[in-house]
Amino acid sequence: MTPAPAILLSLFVPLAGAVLISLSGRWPNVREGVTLVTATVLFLAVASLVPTVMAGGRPEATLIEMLPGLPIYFEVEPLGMLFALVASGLWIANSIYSIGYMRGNNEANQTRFYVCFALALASTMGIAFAGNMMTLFVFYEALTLTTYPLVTHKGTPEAMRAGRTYLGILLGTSIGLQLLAILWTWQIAGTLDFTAGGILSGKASGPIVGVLLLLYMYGIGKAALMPLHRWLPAAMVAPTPVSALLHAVAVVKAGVFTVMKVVVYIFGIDFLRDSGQNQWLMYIAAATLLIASLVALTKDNLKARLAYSTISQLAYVVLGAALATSWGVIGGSMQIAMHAMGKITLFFCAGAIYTATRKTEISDMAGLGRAMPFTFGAFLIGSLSIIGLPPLGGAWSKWYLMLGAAETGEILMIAILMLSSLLNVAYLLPVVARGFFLPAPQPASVGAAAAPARGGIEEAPLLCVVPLFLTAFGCLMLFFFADPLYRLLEPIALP
Amino acid sequence: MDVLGLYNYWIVIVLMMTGFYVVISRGNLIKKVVGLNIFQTSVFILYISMGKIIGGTAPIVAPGVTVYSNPLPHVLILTAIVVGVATTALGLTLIVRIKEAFGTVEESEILQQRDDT
Amino acid sequence: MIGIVVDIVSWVLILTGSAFAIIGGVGMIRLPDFYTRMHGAGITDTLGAGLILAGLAVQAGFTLATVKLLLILVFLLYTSPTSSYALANSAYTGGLQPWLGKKEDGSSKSS
Amino acid sequence: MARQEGGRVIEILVDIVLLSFLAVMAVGILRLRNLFAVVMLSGIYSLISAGLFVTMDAVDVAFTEAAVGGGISTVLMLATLALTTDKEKEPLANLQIWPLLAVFITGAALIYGTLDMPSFGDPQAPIHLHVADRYVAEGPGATGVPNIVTAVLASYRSYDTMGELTVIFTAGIGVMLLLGAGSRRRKD
Amino acid sequence: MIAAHLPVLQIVVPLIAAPLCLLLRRGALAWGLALLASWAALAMSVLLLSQVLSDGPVSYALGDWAAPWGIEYRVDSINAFVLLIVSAVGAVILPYARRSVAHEIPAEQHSAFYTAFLLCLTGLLGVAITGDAFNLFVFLEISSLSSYVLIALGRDRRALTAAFQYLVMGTIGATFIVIGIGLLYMVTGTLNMADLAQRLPPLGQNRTVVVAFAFLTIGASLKLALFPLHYWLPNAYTYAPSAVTGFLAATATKVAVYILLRFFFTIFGPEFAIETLTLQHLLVPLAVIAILVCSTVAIFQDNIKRMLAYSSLAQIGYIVLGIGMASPTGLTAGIVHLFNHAMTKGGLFLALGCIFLRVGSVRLESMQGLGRTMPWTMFAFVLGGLSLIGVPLTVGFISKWYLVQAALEQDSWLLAALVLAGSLLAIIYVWRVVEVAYLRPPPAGAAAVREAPLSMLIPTWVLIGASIYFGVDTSLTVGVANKAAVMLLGGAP
Amino acid sequence: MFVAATLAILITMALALTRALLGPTIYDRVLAVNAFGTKTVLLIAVLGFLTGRPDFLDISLVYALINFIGTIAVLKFLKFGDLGTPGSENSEADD
Amino acid sequence: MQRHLVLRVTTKLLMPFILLFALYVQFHGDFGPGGGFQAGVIFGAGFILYALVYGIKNARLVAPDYVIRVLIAAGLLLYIGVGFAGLFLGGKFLDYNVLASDPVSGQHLGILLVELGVGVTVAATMITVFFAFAARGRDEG
Amino acid sequence: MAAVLHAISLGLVLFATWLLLSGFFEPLLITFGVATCVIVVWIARRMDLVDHEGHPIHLGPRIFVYWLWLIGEIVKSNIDVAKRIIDPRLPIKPTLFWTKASQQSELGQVIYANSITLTPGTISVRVADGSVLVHALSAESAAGIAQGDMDRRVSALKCGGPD
Repeated sequence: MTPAPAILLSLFVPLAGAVLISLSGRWPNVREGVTLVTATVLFLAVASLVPTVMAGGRPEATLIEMLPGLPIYFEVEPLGMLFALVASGLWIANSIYSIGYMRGNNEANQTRFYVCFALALASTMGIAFAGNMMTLFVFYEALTLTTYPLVTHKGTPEAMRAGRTYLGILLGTSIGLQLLAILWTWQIAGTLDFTAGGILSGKASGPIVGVLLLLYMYGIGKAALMPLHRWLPAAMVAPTPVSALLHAVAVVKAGVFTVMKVVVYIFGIDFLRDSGQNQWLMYIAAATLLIASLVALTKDNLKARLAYSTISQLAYVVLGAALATSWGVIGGSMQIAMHAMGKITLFFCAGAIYTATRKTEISDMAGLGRAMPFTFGAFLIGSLSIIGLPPLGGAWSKWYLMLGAAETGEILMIAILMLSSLLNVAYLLPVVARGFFLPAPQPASVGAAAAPARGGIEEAPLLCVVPLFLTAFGCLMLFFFADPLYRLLEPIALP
Repeated sequence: MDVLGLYNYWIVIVLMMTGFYVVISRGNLIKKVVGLNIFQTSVFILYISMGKIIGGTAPIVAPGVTVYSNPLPHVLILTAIVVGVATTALGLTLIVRIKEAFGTVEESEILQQRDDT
Repeated sequence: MIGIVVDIVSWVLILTGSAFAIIGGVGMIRLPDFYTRMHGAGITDTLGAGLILAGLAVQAGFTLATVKLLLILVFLLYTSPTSSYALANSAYTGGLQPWLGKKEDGSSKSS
Repeated sequence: MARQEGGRVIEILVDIVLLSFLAVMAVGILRLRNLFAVVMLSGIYSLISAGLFVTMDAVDVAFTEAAVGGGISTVLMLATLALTTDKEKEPLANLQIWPLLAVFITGAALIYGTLDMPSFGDPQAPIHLHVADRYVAEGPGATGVPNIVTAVLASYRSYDTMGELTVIFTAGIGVMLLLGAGSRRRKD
Repeated sequence: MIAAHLPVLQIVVPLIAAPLCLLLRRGALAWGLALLASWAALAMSVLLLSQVLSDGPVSYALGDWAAPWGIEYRVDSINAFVLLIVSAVGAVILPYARRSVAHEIPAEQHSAFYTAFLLCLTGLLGVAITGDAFNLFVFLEISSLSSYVLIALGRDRRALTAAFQYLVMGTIGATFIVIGIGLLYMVTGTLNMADLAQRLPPLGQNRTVVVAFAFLTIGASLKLALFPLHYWLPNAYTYAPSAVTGFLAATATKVAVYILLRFFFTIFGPEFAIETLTLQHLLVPLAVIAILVCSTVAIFQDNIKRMLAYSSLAQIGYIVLGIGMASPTGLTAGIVHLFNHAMTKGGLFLALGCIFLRVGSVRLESMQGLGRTMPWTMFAFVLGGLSLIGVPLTVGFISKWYLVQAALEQDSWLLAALVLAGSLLAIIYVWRVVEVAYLRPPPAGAAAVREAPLSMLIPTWVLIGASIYFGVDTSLTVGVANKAAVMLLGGAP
Repeated sequence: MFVAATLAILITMALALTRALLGPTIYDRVLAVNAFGTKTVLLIAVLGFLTGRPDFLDISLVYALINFIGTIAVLKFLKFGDLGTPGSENSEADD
Repeated sequence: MQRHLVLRVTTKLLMPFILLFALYVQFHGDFGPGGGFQAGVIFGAGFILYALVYGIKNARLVAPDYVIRVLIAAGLLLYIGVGFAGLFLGGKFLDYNVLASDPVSGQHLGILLVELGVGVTVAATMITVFFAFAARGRDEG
Repeated sequence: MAAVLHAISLGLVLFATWLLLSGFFEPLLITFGVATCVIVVWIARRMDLVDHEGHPIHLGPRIFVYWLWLIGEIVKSNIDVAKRIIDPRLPIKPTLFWTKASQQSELGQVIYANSITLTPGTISVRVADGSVLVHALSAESAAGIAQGDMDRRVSALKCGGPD
């Protein structure tokens, strides 16, 4: 099995795309065409790996030997496969959406935006396919750096402050804690290769495991585990496609993906469970889950509310990992995909609303549903998926997480999961309800608030609506076609 | 260890430290350079002291002389003297330029002028 | 025999020279002002140095050392008045008034 | 001229007296405010130390120190004074505590270090037995130069001397660059 | 013939070029000669390193006098490596210097400037190559004196005070070294390092030797600006001409570190330095303080050159930390960082020099919008900054990797955490610049700012490129460093 | 005999040194330095004989020479405040 | 100080002997104390004396800047040249043994040349340094 | 012509001095000596030192006679001043006065002024307009100068030379 070229191709394509985009910066149509083509090619390249992986193959590729025994090395395993698929697939949607959004809002520095986007995707591919912790770390950092210009895209003082928070927390945790953990792991285990069953298993013991786990979990700042979640709401100043990238496609997903990788391949779920150190992580995840949901309730700004929702949803993944059972891991991993699909829909909607009406506050959105039925319909679907109701994808991940919790006998966790779902309902559905059922306020005030939409409120540009329609549809599909996903993930949980 | 045998070194140390003290405690740049000179000169004496053999004479071959003091420290110190004078010359050059630029050779007064342009 | 004579001669020369040197040094301390002290220094520079060098020269006999001693002597005698003069001159032009005992001497031309 | 036995005693005496002079000079330099006087004293300091070098048989060094310390350095310092000032500002305190502390620690360390040193003038010290002995024994023969210091300086350790010359060369370049024709300081 | 005389040619070629440069009155000619000499030096250092790596240490008796009597050059893996660093930086900076110097120094001084530059290069190379303790001092002074001059040539008048401060501190340092060498000579009778190494152990804990050790350490620490003795460095680096800052920052302190290594491990030997005197208890805390304090101070600097200077102090802390840990890994980390930091900081200062050329200032506020007006320069700066932070795929990461490894080997996870904390501080100071350069629009009247000329951009990128390349392919640097570390600790030359 | 001379010279030196330290005017110091220089010349000459190596009188010569030049420099400094001025070419007067 | 009659005359008389003495020291460094460096300093001191008494302007006429500049470099080049000569004649760098037919005279020759190089550079440097200082005062004053 | 003569004689004097200093008569060192003398004469001429002032050969043997006399004077005045210094009462009475310097040439005036300084007890402080300002330690030494004996003897040297 040598589909190794596909791995390198999926790294190279976005890079080449970035170069081409920057070269074609003067002709927006060409530039965006290149973006789309790149995204598509990338998705195809990634998808070409799926059959092999499904068949149990583990394609690999080594780039260079950076340090003795520590090459930049890639190996595709199910978890990474899933992540790569999600990321590359959503990139296509996101690209289409970006075009509509960026044009619709006349954003500046669009070339830089697309270039950084492509670079971020390259980094994401690196993370997804990383064959050892070192490689993962390298691309993890690259992702932080390439997304930084996106977060500060607007260049306003507020954006810069957000950028500082973003960079400070992400680089700070990764270098200060994660790197230390990696080094320590190297020290203890003598290798960093992701190995089924975990490389620390049997080599570390006692409190060291706990300390290491702590370092990893908070070192992976992208997973936004409380109290290191501040960057995520702060980054909301960025344009919506960026938020979508952060929340759905790449960044936070990379975080929880790393968490999964660490738990599964560095510690090994059995080892972690046996050590008992997963307990506190479970509680932290649970706390994050609840607190973030509660905070989300208090937010009137739609993107802020979604941001806290993300924090909460990420905690599901961490919780899945912390349960350290096969169901938990499968549930957590699925949650990556499910949440990605759901959350991207929601963000697309938020962006569409903003593009069409310039509205950002939920309280202002009364009655908009009637003007923008597609958008709000999609929002409803996304919400339901996030909440975890059938027949939407989110239901599966919640289901497996419940199973996982039950497996360990953690009644408390089951209760928390259910409570959280209720909270999700409480903060997501009112938005939809408000849009559809509340009467629109006085036209005068609407007109004043929505300068571009002089002739009343209309749907967002087509290029914005199509993607959100697609992703909403995706949410639905994921419910019905979850089986391949399950089969893909099965090997990692049940080796 | 006899006290007389080390007396020489002790005085040299006192001298060195006096020079050293002048360098680090005085704010006047010229005095600093003078202090450096004393410091270095004293180190020279230290070297020469260790090369001395009581009863020996200067290491220039002459008939009837058998005991010569150690020539190597002399060689080293010749080099060191040259280095010293080179340093002094450069230091003084800098002082002249500092005076031209700042109008003073007092460290404290120069520090007061730390304008940021 | 010659040796003893030479020794005695050099002894005498050196001892007298030493005496003069010390006296000159004392003068430099005792005398009341700069100009008078110069006279004290003059003693050590001329006779003090001269006699000691001469004594050494006698001791050394007809060797290269003697030649050099004499050269030193000549050099000293040659330069010391010049530097003394220059010193006195600069002190004078620098405005240092000599101490002239009890009564002021009016003979100096003021410049 | 046979060496007299008293010669050794007087050698040490001269040594001690000159060292004491040096100490007096050093303290004088430390205390005097008038920089001109300081320069004069440092000139004397060099002269005395050169005298000391003669008593310690380092005639070449004495030669150099006299020419450099008494001559060039003094002249240069005077030139500097002429271009700057000859008054030192009153320091805040005559004895400053931190420098004093540093000096005492350094000095104490050195004194501690002397405790294992060979005695002054001991012909059996290791310094005389290892490398230098061969210079003395072979140097003049191998180089045809009776002055062993010159032989070592210009042949055995000729490379050091080249470095030394480079140092002087560097200083010359430096002065040329900093004070030469092209170095008019913009009056800014 | 060349091969047999490589060690001496390494020094003498730049040395002989120096007076020739002075004779060539035209600045351009002098520059050309200097360039040739520095490239020749680089070529020779490469040859020398390969020779040492394949055949073991090379010895060269100057004047054909056998070792303890004459002066000996002794090249082993550690100093061949240092030679390579110094001559590589020199060879890269000279092409850069042409424009930069033309901009900052009056034309009639150019030939003398290149003379001084070559002398500085010679001095640093000479320090690195020699096997004789006193010869080390002589060459140290050559490099020091010429660097005082070079620093004083800065346009700001404070360059003068900075140079003077450096002169005083440097001379004290050198004098301490001389005292130390003198004491060693006193108890052993030899100046040859290898000979010293043989004659010191029988003396055991001789008090004179201990004091000599202390003086050599302090002297070298002054030269390398170890934490409490660092006051001269920020000013010196801030006000010196750009090319000079780049050169000195990349080489001078590195050579001082080499001196420290040589003294500790070759002359005194690891047993004495580490086991008897437990030096690590002194060095490690100082290094950690240097890292944290100087990084913090760097954050508050508005003059970017000064900021980088403080960052250099922190990086020196890393190097010393590696040495202080005195394990093969720690020493490897220190030596690798020697190289890595030279590349990174050299590149950063060169980038800053480009900015100074075009903008006329290196203050933070004047860098607004440079991300757009000088994209290549700024990008180089960002890459260098990432290396300072220690982001993977840069050399900074490699150094920190080994450093933390070494700390963890000794179970001092606190130390490991502190090292990484230093990186966090680096993020802050690097990012201040990045933000201003990329996210603030160029000020209104800044239309005139163009990208730096290629002659400056290429050297900048060579160094920055090296700091990326060697962050990816570490076989050369880590290989040599590891070899050197083992050699130093093993005591075998 | 040389011992006596040495002692005498040392005593004279000490006296000159006292004067140099006491001042009170700078001219006194210069005088003392000058005298001290002469004494050093003598001391070195005598020391040569004392140690039985009288062939190093060159040093004394150098001393005398340097002492002279130093004194001239000092005086020039005192008189003009700088060392480079030749003074007016025409005037024969000393001021 | 041109007008300083006594000084001027004394200097005039003394100067040739100072220079002679300097060169004497230069060439007798092998036999007694002294050598290139000391000779250079004395030679330089002679020029300094001349400059002190006759003014820097006249001194510069005697020793023009460009000559001094060449001499500074020449001395060092001579030294290094001797080193290279040893190298080219088949020995090590600065190996004097190969300079002449027998080692001892080779050594002697080498030492002489090297000391000459030292003397030239040192003298020229001393002169430069002093001139730089003294001239500075006049121009700025 | 006179200049060349001066140069040659200076060269000879220098060479003699060289031989005295050197004490080596090997061909090598003699060669060096010759070279040295040539160089020095060349520099001296560049410095414009070689004239009747700088190289007063014309004084001839007269100068030695004067020296002998001067040495006698020096000894006498030395003893006088020494006595005064060690006398506990310190019997000094400093005076400052102008005395005439009747020499025609500058060289003569310099010799006169230096002679005054060389004899302890009197110091010349200034030379101007054919007069010398003298500082004397005591009335006796002042009188000795005022007498004019030394002035006459120096004048007799005829320092002006054939120019």
